[in-house]
Amino acid sequence: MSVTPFRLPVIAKLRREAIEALIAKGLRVDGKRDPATPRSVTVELGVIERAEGSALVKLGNTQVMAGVKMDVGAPFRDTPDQGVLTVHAEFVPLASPLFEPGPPDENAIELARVVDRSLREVGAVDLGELVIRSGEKVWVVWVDLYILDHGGNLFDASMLAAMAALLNARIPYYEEIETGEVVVDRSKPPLGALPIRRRVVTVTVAKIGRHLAVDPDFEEESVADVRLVVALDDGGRIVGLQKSGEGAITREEARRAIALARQAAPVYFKALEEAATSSKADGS
Amino acid sequence: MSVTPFRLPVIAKLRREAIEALIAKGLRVDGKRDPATPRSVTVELGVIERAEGSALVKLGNTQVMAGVKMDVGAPFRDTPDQGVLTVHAEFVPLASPLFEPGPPDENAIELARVVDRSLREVGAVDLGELVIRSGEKVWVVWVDLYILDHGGNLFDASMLAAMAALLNARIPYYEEIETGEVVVDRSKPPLGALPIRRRVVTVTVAKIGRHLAVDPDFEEESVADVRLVVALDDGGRIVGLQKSGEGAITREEARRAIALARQAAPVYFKALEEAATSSKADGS
Amino acid sequence: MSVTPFRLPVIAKLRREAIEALIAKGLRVDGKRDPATPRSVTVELGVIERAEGSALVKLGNTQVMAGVKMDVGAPFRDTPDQGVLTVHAEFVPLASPLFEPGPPDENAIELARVVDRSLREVGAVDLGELVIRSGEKVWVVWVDLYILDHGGNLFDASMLAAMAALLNARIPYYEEIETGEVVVDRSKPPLGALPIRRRVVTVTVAKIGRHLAVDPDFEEESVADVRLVVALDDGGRIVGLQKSGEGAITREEARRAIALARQAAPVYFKALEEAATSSKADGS
Amino acid sequence: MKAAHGRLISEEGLRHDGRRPDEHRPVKMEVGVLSNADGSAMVEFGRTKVLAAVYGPREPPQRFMLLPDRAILRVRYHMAPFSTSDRKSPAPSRREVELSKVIREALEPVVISELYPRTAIDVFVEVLQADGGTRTAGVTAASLALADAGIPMRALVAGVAVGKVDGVLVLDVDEVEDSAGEADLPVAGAPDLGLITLLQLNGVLSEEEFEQALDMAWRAIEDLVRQEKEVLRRKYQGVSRA
Amino acid sequence: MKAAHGRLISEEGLRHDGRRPDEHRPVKMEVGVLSNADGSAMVEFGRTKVLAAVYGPREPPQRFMLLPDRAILRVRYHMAPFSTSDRKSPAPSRREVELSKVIREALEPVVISELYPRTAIDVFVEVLQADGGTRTAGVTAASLALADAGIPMRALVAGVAVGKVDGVLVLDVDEVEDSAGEADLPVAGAPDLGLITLLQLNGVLSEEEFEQALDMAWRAIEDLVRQEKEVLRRKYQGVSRA
Amino acid sequence: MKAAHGRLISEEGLRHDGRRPDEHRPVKMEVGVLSNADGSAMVEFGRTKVLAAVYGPREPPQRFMLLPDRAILRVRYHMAPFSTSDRKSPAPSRREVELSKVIREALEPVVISELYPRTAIDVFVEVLQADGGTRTAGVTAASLALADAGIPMRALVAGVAVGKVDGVLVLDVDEVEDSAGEADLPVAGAPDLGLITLLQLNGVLSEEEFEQALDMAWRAIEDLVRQEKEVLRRKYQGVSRA
Repeated sequence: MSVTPFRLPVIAKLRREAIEALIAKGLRVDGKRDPATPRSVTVELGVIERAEGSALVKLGNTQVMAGVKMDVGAPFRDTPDQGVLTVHAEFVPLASPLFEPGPPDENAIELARVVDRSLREVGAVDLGELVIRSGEKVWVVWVDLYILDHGGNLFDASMLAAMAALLNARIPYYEEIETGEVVVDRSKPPLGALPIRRRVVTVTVAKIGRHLAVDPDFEEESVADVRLVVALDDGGRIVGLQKSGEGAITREEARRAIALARQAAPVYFKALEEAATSSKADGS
Repeated sequence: MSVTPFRLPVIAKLRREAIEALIAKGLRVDGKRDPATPRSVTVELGVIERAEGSALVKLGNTQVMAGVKMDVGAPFRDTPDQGVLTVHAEFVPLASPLFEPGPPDENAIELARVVDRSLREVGAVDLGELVIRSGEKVWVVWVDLYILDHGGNLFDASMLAAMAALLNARIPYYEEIETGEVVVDRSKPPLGALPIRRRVVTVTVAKIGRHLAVDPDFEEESVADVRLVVALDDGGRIVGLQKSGEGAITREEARRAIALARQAAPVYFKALEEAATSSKADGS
Repeated sequence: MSVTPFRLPVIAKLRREAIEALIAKGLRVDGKRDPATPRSVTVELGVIERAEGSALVKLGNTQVMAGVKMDVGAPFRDTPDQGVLTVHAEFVPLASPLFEPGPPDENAIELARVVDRSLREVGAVDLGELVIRSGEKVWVVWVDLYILDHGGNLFDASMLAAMAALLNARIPYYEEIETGEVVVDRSKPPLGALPIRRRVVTVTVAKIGRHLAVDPDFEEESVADVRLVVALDDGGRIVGLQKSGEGAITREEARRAIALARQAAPVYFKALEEAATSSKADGS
Repeated sequence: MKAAHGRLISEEGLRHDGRRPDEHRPVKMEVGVLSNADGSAMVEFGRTKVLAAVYGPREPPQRFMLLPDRAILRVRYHMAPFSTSDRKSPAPSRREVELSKVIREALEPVVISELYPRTAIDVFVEVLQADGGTRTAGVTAASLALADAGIPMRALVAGVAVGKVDGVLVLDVDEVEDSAGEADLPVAGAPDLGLITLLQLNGVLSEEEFEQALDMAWRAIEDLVRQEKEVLRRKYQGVSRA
Repeated sequence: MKAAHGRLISEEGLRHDGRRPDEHRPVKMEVGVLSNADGSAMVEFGRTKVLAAVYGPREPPQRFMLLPDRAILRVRYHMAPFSTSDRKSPAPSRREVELSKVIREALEPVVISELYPRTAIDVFVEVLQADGGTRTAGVTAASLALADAGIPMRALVAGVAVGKVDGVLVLDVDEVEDSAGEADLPVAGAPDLGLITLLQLNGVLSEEEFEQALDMAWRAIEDLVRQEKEVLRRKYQGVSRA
Repeated sequence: MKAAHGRLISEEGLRHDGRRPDEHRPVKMEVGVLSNADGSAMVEFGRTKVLAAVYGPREPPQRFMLLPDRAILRVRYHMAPFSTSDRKSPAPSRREVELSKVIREALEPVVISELYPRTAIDVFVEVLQADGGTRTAGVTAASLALADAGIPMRALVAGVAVGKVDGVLVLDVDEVEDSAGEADLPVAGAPDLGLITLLQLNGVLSEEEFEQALDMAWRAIEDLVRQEKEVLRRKYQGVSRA
C-alpha cells in the first residue's frame, strides 16, 4: 500500500518561497549554479576490489555506491538466450535520518526499477553476450545500489553509479567441469569487460512552484511539487520517463523539462567518460 | 496466535434483540425469508476468460469471485499418482471496512482450508486423472477465492464459487518437448473439462440466541453466537463440519443444524446446475 | 537491529545489593551453593521417541528440551564430504513472560550460534561420517532447542540438551532406490548412534558487581553486568568463548572466569555421563 | 479422500495397536509442570505429548487489542520442530493458524473473561510429540493449565477425535489411523454444561455414523474431564495440606 | 530492449486485433458495484478488468500516519492470482509496489485532501483480468470510485497507454503489443485542469514521437473523462429521480 | 572444526600476504565522511572496509522503546550485497543479527547513555568490503563515529581479531586465514579503562595460547585507539583553527 508521506522534513514556508524566488531568477540555493546545471559530480571506479565492478558517485552531498556481482544461473524461461540483469537499491539508514532499517520501501523499489528499465530498454548491456549455455546457464548480473548519503536527487546519482559500475565490471573466469556444472574462479584473471552497448543517464528535473530546475538538492527536492526523471542515452534519445511525486505537470512543462534534461545530460556523460578514461590510464 | 476479535462492528443491543425475535418467529431481518432459506443466489461462470475456470457468486450482498489456474508441477512425495489441488482465499480490502491489506489472516486461512477439505475428502476433483507422468509431472490446480464484497456468510458463497469455477475449468493444451519438459500452450484449444466426480456445497447455520438460521447476512452473523458450517455432497452425505465462532452448541442443536442444512442445500445445488446448464447452452 | 533491552524484569536495588553481598561471601541466593557450583542438574534422554534423538535438561528451574531430526540432503558446495549440522533455538512463549511468539530474536539466534560453534569447532559430531554419496547426498542433522522454562542460564542448559540429544540420536535406516534417490524408512531399526567424537559443555560465569559466579539463576542473571560463556571439551580444552551482555570485564576477570568454568564443568559432564549410562542400561 | 493403506481392523475387531474400537490410548495428565507460567499442564494421549501454559490476566503487548468489557484470549497452537516425522519448520503453518483459532474458540465459551476487562489471557499450546489427536489433547491441556492458573471457568473442557477406519468408528485416532481413515471427527466440550465447544469433521459420515461417533466422543470427553478434576483435586489437596 | 515477435501491424495498417492505431479497445465503466465500499467502480478496457473501491475519509489504523492539514491517501494496486497468464503469487510484487505509488501520485493532484485533515482516504485497485493497460484502467476506475464515494475532487482523471509497435504509435496497447513493442507510454491526466498526473515511458521514443504519442493519449483521456462524467451523471440522475 | 587448506605460514615465519605474525594490515581511519549523519567514520583494515554512522540522541520511532534513565543504543551491523565473494542477500542473516548484538554490547560500556534518558542513539555499521575482521573494524569505526557525533564516552574502543593458523598465533586475520585457521579470537576493548568489551572465541586454544593471543590483541587495540585519537585530534584541531 502506498501512503502519502507523513514523515517529511519540515521546510519553513519562508524558506520555500526563497528557494522558489531564486529559481525564478535563474539561481539556486547553493549560489553556484543555474537551473540547467547539475551540482559538481565525481565518479570513482573500482572502489570495491572484490566486486566484479564498482563505483562511488558524489553528486553534491549525495553519495551512492554501486557494486556489480556476477553469478552463473538459469535464464528466464522466455529469454533462453539472454543473461539476466537485476538492479536492487537499498536506502541504508546511515544515509539519512529519514531512512529506517528494513526491506526496500516504495521509494527504493521505484528507484531500482527506473534504473533497471533505463538500462534494459536501450540494451545498455548486451545480454545476448552473457549466455554460457543456451537455455541453461547464463550470467546473472546483480547491480546493487547503496545510498550512503542522501543529499537529494538519488535518481541521477544512482543511475550514474549503476552505469559506472557496469563500465567497470569484469567477467570472472569460469570453467565447465565434467559434471556440466560451471565453476567461477575469481583467483584467475577476469575474462574481460561486460559488453556495454550504450551509456544511459537520467536527468531529474524538479518543478518548484511554476519553475523547473535540474538536479535538485535535498532542500529543493523537499519543496518540489513533482519531479520528472528523464533517461537519455548517448545517442541523445529519450529512453525513459518517470513522473515522481504528488504534483502534476502540464504538457508544456513536460516539454521544457525534457529540453532542460538534454541540456544537463552532457555533464553526467562527461563524468562517466572521465572516470572510464582515468580508470584505463590506471590500467585497472 | 489467535486473538479474540477486538475490532468488531458494533450492533446495538436492541437491534440484536430484534433480530433474535424475528428468527424466533420464523422470520429474517431482510423480511423475505425463513430460517431454512438462503438469500437469493446467482452463479456466473467464465467471468475471467484468461483463467482456466472462473465464477462470480452473489449471495445476497456478498460477492465472491473464484479463479482456477493450472500449472504443471511435481506431485507430493506420498501421492505420486495424484494431481495437486490448492485452495487459497484473500479477503481483499475493497470487500469490507474490516479487511486490511496483508497476508491472509486466520479467517481467510480457515475459510480456504474448510473449502479445501470439503472438496478433497469427497474426491470432488478426480486428482488421479491429473497425472501427466507418474511421480514427476502432474497438474497443479490453484483455486483462488477472492472476496469482493462481504455481506455475510463467506463460507457458503466461497464454496459455491470454488465449485463453480472448477466446473467451468478447462485443462489447457500441453506438449512434452524433447528435453522431457512439459510446456503449456494456452493459445491452443483446451483439452477438456476437469474431471469433477462430486459436487459439494456448504450450508452455514448460525445460532442466534437459542435459534438457528441458515445463510446469515452480515448483521445476523455479527450477532450470532456461533456458526456450524455443514458440507454436503450431491449424494446427500455429510462430508465436512466446522464449528466457527466463540460460542458453543448442544448436541441437539448440532442435529437441528444439520437438518436445516439439508433443507437449504438444494438451493445452492440448483444455482450450480443452472449456471452449468446455461454455460453449456452458451457453448462456453 | 540490536536494541538495548527495554523490557526487563525490575529487580529492586536492595535485592540487587543483597545478591551481590551474598556472592561476595561465597554464597548464592538459593542458599545452597557457592560461586563455583551449578544448580542441581538432570538430563533425561529419549523423551521424544519419534525424534532421532532427544533430551530434557533441568538446571534449577530452567528446562530445555532438545530434539534431533535427520534428513537426507545436499552438502554445502565447499564441503562435499561432510554432513550438515544445524542448530536452531526457539524461545517459546510458554517459557517466560518475557518471550513473545514470533521468529527467533537476537538472544535465540546468539544462543543457537554459540551452541553450534561449540559443537562445530571441536568436531563434536564427525560430519565426515555422515556422507551418503560424496558431493550429493549427506545427512542433515537438525538440533532444535526448545526453551520450556526460563529460570536463568539458558546457554548451559541448552548446550547440555543439545549434546545429550546428539548422544541419544540414532541414524535412521535408509535405502537407495533405483532412481538414485535415498529414502529414509523409520519403521525399520535405526542404523546406529551418531559418530560423536567429543563432548562439549559450556559454563556460564556471571559478573555481578565485582564478583564472579557460575550458572546464574534468573534473578542473578537479571542483575549481572555481563556473562562469559566458556565452552570446554572433555579434553579440558577451551573450545569457545562468548561475552554476552552490556558490561565489560577486565583481563584478570576473564582469567578467573575461565578458571571457575573449569572448576564447574565436571558437574555437567557427570550429568551427561550418567544420562548416557542409564540410557544404555535401559537398552534405549 | 484418503486411500485405505491396508487393513487397520483385525479379524478380532481390534485396532493396529491392539485397542478396541472404543478404547482411548493411555492418558497422562500433570499440572504445574512449569515454574514461570501462571498455570501449566502436560497431557499425553499415547505418544502424543502436549504442553500448555497460561499467562494472565495481564496487559497485552499491544494496547489496541484491549476490550472494555472482557479479557481477550490469545491462543497459540504450535508444533515443536522435532514433534513430527519430518522436521517441521518453526514458522507457523496454515494448519497451525487454523488450529490456534479452533482451540481458542473451544476455550472461549468456558473462560469467564468478563471478570478481567482490559486484560489478555494467553494460552500457549506446544505439541512436543505428534501422533494424532494433538488439537484435542491441546484443548485438554489448555483446560488444565487455565484451572492451574486460577482463571475462573464455567466448566472444564476436554477433547478427543473419533475416526472411521475400515468402516469402523474408533475412538482417539492415532496418526496411522488418521492418515488411512475415511473420516476424522475431533470434538471438544464441557460435559458439565452439555456444550460442544469444538466440532470439526474431515471426511464422510452418514447421519447415523455421525450420531454414534458423537456419542463415543462424548463418553470419552466426560471421562477425560473426570480425570482433569482428579488431577486438579490431587494438586489442590496437596497444596491445602502443605 | 524488447524483441519484435513478428508483424503486429498488417499491410492495411491494422493491429493484431483489427484495431486502427488510434483506436481504443471497447470501454466499459460501471459505478456503485459494491455494497460495503463508500464508492466503487469497474472499468474494462477490452479484456482488462479492474475493480476499484474507496473507503473514507476515515481514521487510519495506525494513528501516527495522520497529517494535521490534510487527509492522507492510501492506495493499493493489486493483481488477483487468476488475472495473469501464469498464476500470480498474492504477495505484492515490486511492480505492484511501484504501481501503487504511481497511481497514488496520479490521484493526489485531484483529491481535495485539505478538507479532511487527520483522516485517511483509502483506494483499493484490484486487477481481475490483466491484458495490458492495467495501471491506466486502474487510475480511471479509482477516479470513478472516488467520485462515487463523494470525495471532493478538483477534476476527474483517466489514463491510457500509448505504445510503439513495428514503428507505429498505437493507442491503448494490450499485452501482446506491450510485450512485443518498442515503447510503452502510460499517461494519466485531468483534462479539465490541463494537468498530466501520471507519466512514464518504458522504451525509446524520438522527441517527435513523444509529442505525437502524448497527443494521442490526451485525446483518449479527454474521451475517457467524458465517459466517466456520463456514467456518473446517469447514476446521479437515477438517484435524484428515485 | 576447520581443515587446514595448505601452509599459511612460510618457512621464514611469514604469512600468506607477507606479514609477520604480529603485524596488522595497513589501517586507514577517516571521520566525518558523511554529511547527513551526526557522526561518521570509515575504517579500513587492509581490504576490509567498514563505514559507520551515528544518529542521535534522538527520539526512537517506536516510543515504547524508551528507557526512563538512559538512552537506548540501537546498533545494526549489515553487509553490502557486493561486499562478499558471492553476492550477499540484503535480508539480515543470523550472523548479522548476532554481530549487531555483539557490537552493541561492545559499545554499551563506553557510551555515557545516562546523559540522554528517553532517547535513542543509533549506530549503523555497513561493511562495504569484507576480508576478515569486519566486526572488529566495525567496533573501531563505531567508536570514531560516536566521538565524531559528540556523544560523550568514557573511553574510545577498538577491536582486532587474533587467529591461529598452522599452529601460529597471528594478528588481524584476513578471510583466507580465518577460513583455514584453527581458531579466531575477536577482541575489542577500551585500553584507557582496562576493559574488554567484546570477546569471542571460535576454535580451540590452550590456556597459554589464549593468554598470548589476548596479549597480542591488547597491544594492537592500544595502538588502534592511539590512531583513533590522532584522527580525531586532527579533525578537532582543523575545526578549531577554522
